[in-house]
Amino acid sequence: MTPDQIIFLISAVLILVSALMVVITHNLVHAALWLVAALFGVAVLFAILNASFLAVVQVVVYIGAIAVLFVFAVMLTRKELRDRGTQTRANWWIPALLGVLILAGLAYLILGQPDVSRTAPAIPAGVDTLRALGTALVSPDGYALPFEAASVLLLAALVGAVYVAVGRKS
Amino acid sequence: MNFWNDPINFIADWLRGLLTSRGMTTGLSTVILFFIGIVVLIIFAMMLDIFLVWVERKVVARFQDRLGPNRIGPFGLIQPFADIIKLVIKEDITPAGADKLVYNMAPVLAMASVILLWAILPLASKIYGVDLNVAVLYLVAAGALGTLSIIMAGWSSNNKYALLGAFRMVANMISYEVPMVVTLLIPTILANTMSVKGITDAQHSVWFVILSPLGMMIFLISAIAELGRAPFDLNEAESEIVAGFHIEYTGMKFGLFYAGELLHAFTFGGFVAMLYFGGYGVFGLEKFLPFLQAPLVSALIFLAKAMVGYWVIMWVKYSMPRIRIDHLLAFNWKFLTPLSLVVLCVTAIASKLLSGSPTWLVAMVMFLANVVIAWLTIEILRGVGRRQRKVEEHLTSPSSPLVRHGSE
Amino acid sequence: MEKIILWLLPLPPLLAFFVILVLTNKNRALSHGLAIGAAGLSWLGTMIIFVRALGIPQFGKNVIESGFNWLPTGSTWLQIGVLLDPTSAVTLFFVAWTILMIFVYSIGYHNYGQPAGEHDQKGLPPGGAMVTDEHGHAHKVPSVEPMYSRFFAFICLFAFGMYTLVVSNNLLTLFVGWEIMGLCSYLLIGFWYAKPAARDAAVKAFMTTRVGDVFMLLGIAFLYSATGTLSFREIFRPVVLHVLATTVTPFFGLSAAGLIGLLIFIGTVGKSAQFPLHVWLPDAMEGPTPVSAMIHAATMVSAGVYLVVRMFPLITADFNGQTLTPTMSAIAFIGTFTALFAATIAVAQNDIKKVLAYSTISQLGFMIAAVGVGAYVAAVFHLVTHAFFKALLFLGSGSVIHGMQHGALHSGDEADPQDMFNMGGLRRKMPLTFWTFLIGGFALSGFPILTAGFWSKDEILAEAFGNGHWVIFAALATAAFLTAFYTMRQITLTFFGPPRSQAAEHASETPWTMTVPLIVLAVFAVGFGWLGIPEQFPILGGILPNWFHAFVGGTLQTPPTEPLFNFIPLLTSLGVSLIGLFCGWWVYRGVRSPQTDFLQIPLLKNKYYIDEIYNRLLVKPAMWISEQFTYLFLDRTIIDGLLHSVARLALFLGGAFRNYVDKPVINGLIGDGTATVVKVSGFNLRKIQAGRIQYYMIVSITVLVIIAALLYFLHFLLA
Amino acid sequence: MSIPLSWYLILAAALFCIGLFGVLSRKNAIAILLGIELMLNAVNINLVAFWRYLDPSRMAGQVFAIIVFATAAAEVAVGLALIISVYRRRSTILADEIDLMKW
Repeated sequence: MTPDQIIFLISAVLILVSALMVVITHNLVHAALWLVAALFGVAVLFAILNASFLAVVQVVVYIGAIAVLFVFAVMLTRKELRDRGTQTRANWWIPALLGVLILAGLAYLILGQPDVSRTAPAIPAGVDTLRALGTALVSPDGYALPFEAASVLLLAALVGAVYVAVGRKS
Repeated sequence: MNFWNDPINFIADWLRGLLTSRGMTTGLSTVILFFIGIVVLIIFAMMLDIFLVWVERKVVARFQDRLGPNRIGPFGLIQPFADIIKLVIKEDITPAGADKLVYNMAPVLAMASVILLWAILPLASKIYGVDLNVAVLYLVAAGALGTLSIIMAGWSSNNKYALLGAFRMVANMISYEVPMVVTLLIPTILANTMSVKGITDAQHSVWFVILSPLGMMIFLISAIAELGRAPFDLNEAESEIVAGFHIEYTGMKFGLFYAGELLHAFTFGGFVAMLYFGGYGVFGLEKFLPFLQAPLVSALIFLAKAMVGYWVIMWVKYSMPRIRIDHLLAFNWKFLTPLSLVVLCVTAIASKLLSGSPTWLVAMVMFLANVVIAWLTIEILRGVGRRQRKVEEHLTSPSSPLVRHGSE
Repeated sequence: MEKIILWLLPLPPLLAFFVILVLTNKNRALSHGLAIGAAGLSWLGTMIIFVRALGIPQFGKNVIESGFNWLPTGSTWLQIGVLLDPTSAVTLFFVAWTILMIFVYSIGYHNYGQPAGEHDQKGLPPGGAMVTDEHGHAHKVPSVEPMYSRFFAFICLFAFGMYTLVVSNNLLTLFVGWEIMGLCSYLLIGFWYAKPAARDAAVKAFMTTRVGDVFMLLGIAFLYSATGTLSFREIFRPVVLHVLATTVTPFFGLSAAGLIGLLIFIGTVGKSAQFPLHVWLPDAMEGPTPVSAMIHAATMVSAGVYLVVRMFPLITADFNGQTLTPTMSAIAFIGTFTALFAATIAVAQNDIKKVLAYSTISQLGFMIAAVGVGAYVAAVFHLVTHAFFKALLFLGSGSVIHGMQHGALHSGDEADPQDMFNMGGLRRKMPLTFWTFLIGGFALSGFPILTAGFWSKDEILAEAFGNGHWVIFAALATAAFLTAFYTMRQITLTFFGPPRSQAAEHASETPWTMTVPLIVLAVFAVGFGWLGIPEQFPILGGILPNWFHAFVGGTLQTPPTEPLFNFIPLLTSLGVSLIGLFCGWWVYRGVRSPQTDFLQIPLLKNKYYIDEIYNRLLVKPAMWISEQFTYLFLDRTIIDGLLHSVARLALFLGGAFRNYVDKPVINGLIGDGTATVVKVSGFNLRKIQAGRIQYYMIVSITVLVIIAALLYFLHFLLA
Repeated sequence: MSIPLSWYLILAAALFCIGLFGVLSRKNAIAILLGIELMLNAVNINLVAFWRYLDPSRMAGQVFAIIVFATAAAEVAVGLALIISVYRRRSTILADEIDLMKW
């Protein structure tokens, strides 16, 4: 057990437990807060994976923006916060079974791949991944078009969300 | 390497030697050293915080023509400790309807979001927590945690004032995050890096406040809004919602919020100093006076600059009235955000076009560009104001149908 | 740095176009401020880059070029980019100056600051407004153009097209700019669209230039298929040129280079109004005068010449230096013929702008002829000087017309303000306009030594003479004589003698926004020629170095040598211009009305009846075919007849089907039967349609899992 | 980096299945969105892990992760707007009660 692995396992447990709490807790606000915890764990994983930019963006975007949005939405639809008994559907065992089946299938497939327990190669010396990422995002030979498309998507979503949520003024 | 030139590594090496000589593995000792470093940093920040309580109380007193704490200790310096004792021995209340876990976690998270910032604050060229290559974004990320803590506090208190305060605060913080991020990008562009040390070092010859005075002002304003201090302190507007999101908190939990706010303000003073006022540098004087490069001296310089920033924030807080919530949001979305985007665009284009030019030329052109933007902004504002006044005059003039109708 | 500026040059006018169109349409001051600001930005960029280019040693070899892959075409890319070499640099120089000046001029021309006319409406020229001064007298004064902002939007778009064309490093974006300018030309000629003449002229210009453009596109397509690239510097590599020159095509025995050159040249014929596609340019004078100056004198029609100049290496690819290739002969012939032909028409025109229009056609013919005889530098030189002095002349004529209109409004005179026989004596009324017009006119006539026109025209004549093309030389000399003649005729009729109408009596000088551009352009009309004085010219040669020749000549792979100095062309050009000017003044000093003008020959007056011939030969037959043949015979008789019989047949068959197939089989069995089946099954299956999203998802994911599992096992079982 | 790639993949698969379970089993529409977020994060873990383990010099994985961030933000904004709109009209956000599309 190296320190890396210890940190990974700790965050993996954090992620999985929080994720489970997200899907089974009765209180929606708690679910949203558990989601924050799970996403924070994912940010830690990104940091372990040397993707520092993604780690920080994960915190800014997911925790800072999306989670806040969730909490807001939960609060705006406040009537639903009263606990009406279970928040899970009656036939919850079918999804559970499906989940377990898919997990088993995926695990079987993953572990059956050759060289799946490889370890990460060293990042080539002199490569500044942050700079490389920035260049890749804006250079025409890289991903400038998807990047721009994503920005257009965000704008469209922004306008659409405002339009849908504001509603008609009588 | 000696203590004078590199105190942190000097102590660290000594401790590492101490630990490994007792048969500990290098890995474990490194982990332990990191923990010690973190604890020391936090303790330093908290001690500073206690001092800040005194500073804040003293300064507010002077602004209000009072003396401030002056009974306990010289100049009242021991007063904060008395405050702490008072807070600690108060009854610790958790309201009956509150969501206990969330309620108790919120103040901790609030404090943590501030302490997290200290990890990237470069006190001197050799005294800093980490030199992240995404430090500028990290600053925003820590702010996001602060937002979260306020939501948690407001929601879990099960109090409508707390919830209202939280809503206001979150609207405020999310809105002002936009100009703040934009103005954070200005030093990033100018220094070509997001690392705080890189940004500090890039200001050796000329501080970024010269290159982008508007950027500095916008950053300062949005930082004050981000802190939720006057004139943006709607979250705790006592005349409307009593105390806002921390209405139900007592004792040390309240103390954490309070201390967190003070330390946050000081930290942002530090960030203003670091991003726009050359950090621990002194006009490039350190080239001629080597003793200024000594880490402890430059740390003092940095803290002094941060204190100046903190003082400006206090100055604003104690001399401005609170503004209305719709004005607050309109000010951000209709004025600050467009202006910051314009400044960013101009800075980006100018720095690209002028890359390779001598420093004095860059500084002059950038400064003039900022002056021109400021002038244009003032002109536009004047035009808008004139139009609004005309509309108002029309509405209130005796010939207006509204007025006539009202008088009948 | 230079590359970035070069990329950015066309953008300000485009942005201004959109902003004016979308946002500031209502605000005149903001609109023209934006337009001029944009033109000024582009001008500034041009000047910066021009000065920087001057500082580059051996600029013809070390050009500024930048490009990127734009459109994937199979395995290769279509590249677009920008290029600045000496030729485009000098072109850019005059384009920037003339565009900026004409933008400024347009403010005054469209009566900015004047009240709106009571009866003005969109699509018609402003008709004047009544104002009452402080004494209570009512005056009629010029009124502001109703579509003021739209005009500036259009010329901004035009400027974008022109800049794009000049900075392009390939035929593709050049063609884009070319067509944008064609569109703008159409829009601006028909700017006063409620005037039938303007509307018809716009359509005519658009259709006529389209003829040329089609051939040009063919040429570009051929070039692309032959070389796989459209970038100039790719095409002009000696290897590529050699291949093109040695490829034989099935058309008239031309080489590929010759054929492509000819096809592209036809585009020039359309754009630069060369015979036989010249007919649109005189009619285009229906547009506002700044448009005539900018589009139809200085920039767009010059773009045609610019194109052949650009393609010069291709056109001369199989030129051995002595005998002209068929393509070059065709170009030289068309140019020379047009120069002479248009000059003869110009002497009999009475409309001040029509004279200038034919003069433009004639001068463009000079340049084309120069390219045709291989005189690269002379063509570029005349292109630049002509742009300056012809823009000056057009703006001057606009100023004259404007002054006349002012006088007409003031005095209530209904006389045509563009007819030169209604003018006279304007020398005293509009001194600034007179002097600048005189400078422009002398430059056009090639007044010796002083003016730019002399040096450039002399160079063309010298090249034609030096290379031994006697006929061309003689024809061009005659054309030059006619040029001087009709120019002086115009000046005499317009400015000298007594006023011949009330309007001319009350004409007044135009505002500073119109006169300042005149002065600036006059400076260039005189001064620019001194940059290209031949080295061997007696006395003057060598005082100033022949900078222009060295600079522009460097564009070519092998810089051309100056022609040997000879006194015959020099004396010829001296003689024709001085004698022509003198004759023009002598003959017309006493002419007062068209009746006493002996040159009002119907043949010339009616432009050799070319419009009528085209009408008879092309328009009428086309109308006849569409009416008689296509509509009455083909459409009504054959196609409709067929359709009707098919319809009758279908009706019969339909009835049969209905009674014997449809009713019993389809309705009874299939129709009702299907419905019953659907109804029964739907009734039983509707329970699946729960309307609950998660239910659907569970079902689909279950199926997905099953299919995945099946596929996986089948894959392994079968493999 | 001594962590085997398979650990990440298994973790991501587990996170994905938990999210899927949430999407399929929760009544509340907002809770369903929470589940979707978990699934998207599982995808991101995979993308970044593959980037790091296969070829760190090509940035495709990180770029995709960023696009997923943007998409997730857009999806949440629109999704929540829809939920609020639905809540305003029908005053419910239980997915089972939003069933106008049934027979």
